[in-house]
Amino acid sequence: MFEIGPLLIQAFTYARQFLTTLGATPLQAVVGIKFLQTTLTISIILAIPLFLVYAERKISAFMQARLGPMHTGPWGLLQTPADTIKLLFKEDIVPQGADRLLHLLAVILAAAPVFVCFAPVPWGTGFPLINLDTGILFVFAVSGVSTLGILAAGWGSGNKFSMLGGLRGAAQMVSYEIPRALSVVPVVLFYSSLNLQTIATAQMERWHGWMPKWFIFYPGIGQIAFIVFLIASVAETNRIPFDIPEAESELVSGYHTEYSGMKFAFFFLAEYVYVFLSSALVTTLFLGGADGAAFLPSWMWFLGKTLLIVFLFLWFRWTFPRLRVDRLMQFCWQFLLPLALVNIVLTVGWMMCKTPSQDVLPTQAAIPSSEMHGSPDDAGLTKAVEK
Amino acid sequence: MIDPPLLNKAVVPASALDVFPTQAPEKGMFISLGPHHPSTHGVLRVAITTEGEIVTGAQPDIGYLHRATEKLAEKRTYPQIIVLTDRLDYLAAMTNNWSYCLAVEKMLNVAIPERADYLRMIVGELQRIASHCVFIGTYGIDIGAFTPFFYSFGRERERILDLFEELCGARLTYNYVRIGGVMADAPDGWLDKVKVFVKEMYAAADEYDKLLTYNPIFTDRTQGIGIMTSEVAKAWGVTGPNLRASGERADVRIDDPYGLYPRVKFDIPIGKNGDCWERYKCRVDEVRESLKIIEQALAQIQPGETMGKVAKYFRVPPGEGYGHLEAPRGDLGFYIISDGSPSPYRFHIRAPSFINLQVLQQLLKGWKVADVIAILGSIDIVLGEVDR
Amino acid sequence: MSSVNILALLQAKFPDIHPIPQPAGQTRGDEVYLDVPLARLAEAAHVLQSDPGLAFNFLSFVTAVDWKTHFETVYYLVSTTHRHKAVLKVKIENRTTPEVPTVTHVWPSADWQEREIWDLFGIRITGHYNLRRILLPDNWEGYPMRKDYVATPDRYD
Amino acid sequence: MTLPLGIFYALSALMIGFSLVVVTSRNLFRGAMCLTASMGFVAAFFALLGGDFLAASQLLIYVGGVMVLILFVVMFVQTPDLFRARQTSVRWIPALLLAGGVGALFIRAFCHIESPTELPVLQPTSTALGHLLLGDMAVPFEVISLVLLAALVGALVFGLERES
Repeated sequence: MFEIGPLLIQAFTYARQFLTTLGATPLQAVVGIKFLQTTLTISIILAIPLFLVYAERKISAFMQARLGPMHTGPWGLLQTPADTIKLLFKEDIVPQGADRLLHLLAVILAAAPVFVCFAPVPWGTGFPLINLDTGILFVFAVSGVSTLGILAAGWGSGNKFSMLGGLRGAAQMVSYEIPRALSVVPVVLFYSSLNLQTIATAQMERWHGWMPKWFIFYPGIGQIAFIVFLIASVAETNRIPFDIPEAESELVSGYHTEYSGMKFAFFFLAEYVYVFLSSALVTTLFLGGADGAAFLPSWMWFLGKTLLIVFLFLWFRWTFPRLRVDRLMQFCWQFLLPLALVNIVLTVGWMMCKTPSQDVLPTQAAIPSSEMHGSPDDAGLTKAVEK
Repeated sequence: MIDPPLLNKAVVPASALDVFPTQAPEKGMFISLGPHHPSTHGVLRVAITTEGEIVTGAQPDIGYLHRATEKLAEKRTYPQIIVLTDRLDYLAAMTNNWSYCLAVEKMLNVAIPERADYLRMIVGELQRIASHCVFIGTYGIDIGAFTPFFYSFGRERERILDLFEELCGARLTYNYVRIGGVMADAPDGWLDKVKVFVKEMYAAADEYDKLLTYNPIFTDRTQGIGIMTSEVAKAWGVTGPNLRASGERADVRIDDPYGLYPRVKFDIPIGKNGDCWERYKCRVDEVRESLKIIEQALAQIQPGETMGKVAKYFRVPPGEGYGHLEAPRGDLGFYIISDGSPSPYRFHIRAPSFINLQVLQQLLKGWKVADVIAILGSIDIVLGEVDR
Repeated sequence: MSSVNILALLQAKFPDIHPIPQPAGQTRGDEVYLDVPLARLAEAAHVLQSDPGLAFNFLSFVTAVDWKTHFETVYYLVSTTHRHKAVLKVKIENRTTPEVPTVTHVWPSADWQEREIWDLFGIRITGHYNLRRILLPDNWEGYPMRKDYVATPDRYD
Repeated sequence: MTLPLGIFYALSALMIGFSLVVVTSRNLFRGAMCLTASMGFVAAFFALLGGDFLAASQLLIYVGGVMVLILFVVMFVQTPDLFRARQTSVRWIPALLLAGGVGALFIRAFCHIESPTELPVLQPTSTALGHLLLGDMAVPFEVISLVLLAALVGALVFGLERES
């Protein structure tokens, strides 16, 4: 049906030709198109938290025998825009003892990386912004930078409680990055590529016709990797049951106590975009990305699965109490990490027995020729690397 | 480093506790929790000295809600004081009134009609359930689970308050129990509504168990934390569910029976090692016991008089009297000395929350900062009763 | 353990403790009322708690009464093992600097209640480890629960 | 003056600027932050040179891991006198001379390398790196892991020492 992916590609190719006719060199045309694609993607991503905040309030309300926002707009639909406008006009207070520059920088460091991480994520056929070869590694690298944002927020606010909250938050995020990365290693090993697009397309096949070959359906290794990645992602986004940094009851909402107005809004925006990013990763890695029956366009399949995982995140938040800090760290280092390592061993065992004859390391030729789109310089992708 | 279990076993002599930590110790940090802290259940300040994450000293600082109830009582006649007792433990006003009326009736030596006593018992147990519902909700929030609050506080307690509103017109400060009986008979159909509520409340209690009591993260946060042995509890005068959770079978309804409790059969939930989880579990089980009591009371109640022969304006013969009962938070008693005039000469309130709170000085030492909130919440205090 | 042999056990050790007769027309619970002289309070507390026959291991409450001519502190004791109760009354004659020894060494639950007596009555509790005002602000003058306390409100808004 | 060369000069100017701030700023936390920024620019240079795997791992390990831990230490050790420490050592003249000499040496060395005018064509390097590391370079790869082992043991020793 109305697949948006290919339409966009044609649109961008026409735009590039139009730019070249205007006299721009091919390189400048490509940069211009990339700029256009980025603004398009960021505008979509900015719209997501608007919806997610409303969804969280409504879902939590239904789970708690109440109605949630009903007054602003029909069924409270205009609640989030109303909140954003309110926060826009709120006075932006910087505490007296705080380091002003750092106070502002912390917000940028916490919010900006999350948008960059969306580049390699494949929304549907022919849709990823950049068909990045080091897809998943790039995402982890850039999302690591937001930990700095929390530390800077903790230190920049100048008060003892937010400093404690910042330290705890950073410690939690750094220690949960490891099981998160290790839980992805089986997927990368299995499809022998870091590129999210190849991983997604490789899961398109079917077991004897109907059963989709998503990674989660591989008995044993699939489920373990899925669970470890999901738990680590919940911890990475600082949501209950891992929200020690802003544990309201103890540290009076941790590192973003001293933020108000639009800066406070950005912290929340970053959290919700981060939740959406983690769900998108879960969908791409374990649920076959945009793979789905033909009656729905591929990007709609992708969006549907991601929102399902987002619902899981919301569901966790309103049912689980909070873990104590040391139990949380102990859970990470003594349960999640060993489980992820064991899973890697299992995957290698599975791969060995699956193709005993073929040498485990795929030869160069076996690099899947990823779909061709985007600018001319991507043409180099198909050429196998001889060195 | 103080290792918590050892310290809580032996009763630390009061003199060994630190006086008042006001400045940061040389190594650790000084945290003043409250009085505007979201989880100290009202206006209570706890000054805590910590060494890293471990609490080395704690001294609750109270008095922010002191209204000199005992001084006011000396200027009021006996019936007027009932209104004062409503505001002591504002989450359990019925049992406050009842306890005060018990004390005065003991001094007046007046007989209570049977129907009034049954109504008092039904209303007292309903109040216990409502108070425990508040505890279950707020304790969930302390540990981080937001949803149980909307079920226990938002749904169950509201229904009890509606029942009370229908009975005596008020939702918080009832002064329904009067000296010599109760204000008015239950409106017709009210007892059936209570019967319906009791049936549904059983299901709600099981729901709390599923949602919170056996939730692995909740048990991980509360089991084995804030252990209070029964010696420590008795030494510090702790009463109510906190003492029973430490394995001590102490309940005023059994030890010093009042009203018509000898006519109803119910058992006392007892804990074993007195940690936060047991204190929480005892209260959830007590809700079920109260439901049993109400059922039996509903079965036995007969129509009849609801007000004994007490003059509107009476004097109490000179002498002293002490009446007490099992309030939701512990042994609530009123010690009254009368000099024959219409108002008492001396009026002292034995407030369970005030005495239970003392144990924090010893109980908090050696646990982590994250546990302070769990332990403080498990003691379940109400500041109106602490500060009087 | 009826009140008779509690009295017998106690008077064996402290001859000067004698029961308070029940005033006419006044019903009483099963507590035994004892009048303990000020000097004897500390030892009596130890004996009441440690003596196996008495075993008063639970102090329910402590309070004070201002009888205009003298002060009086009241201790309500309960034995959880023998299930009997006792009320000690200690008369304090000296009104200018009233003093009473502390019982926190025996029953720590008296800690805050004794601080409240000091805060509201001005009766100094000798030997208390942390004798400060508990309910009133630290800079409060006067002791409100005394009968002769004149409350002068500083404003009438 | 093509676009990539322009980017290269801008990036290097920024990097030198931040590195100077690291050396001169009195505020310890601000210095650590600028060090993190310069690490980020190193990753940008790797990306410019076409090493996408290298850029990503530099960002992941240095900015996301090492710098976070350094910031941890800075936040834990808040002794005020650290903030008022003297920035310049007493014997700054010999230090300046030494720096000048080493600088001159580097500039002479760089003159011999003709700078590439335009960017190399972007190749996916991660598979090639994989083959290299586990193929020809397997032995040095293992030896480096010994260095990591030594670092771990060192950390343990320091940690345990403080505990006892």
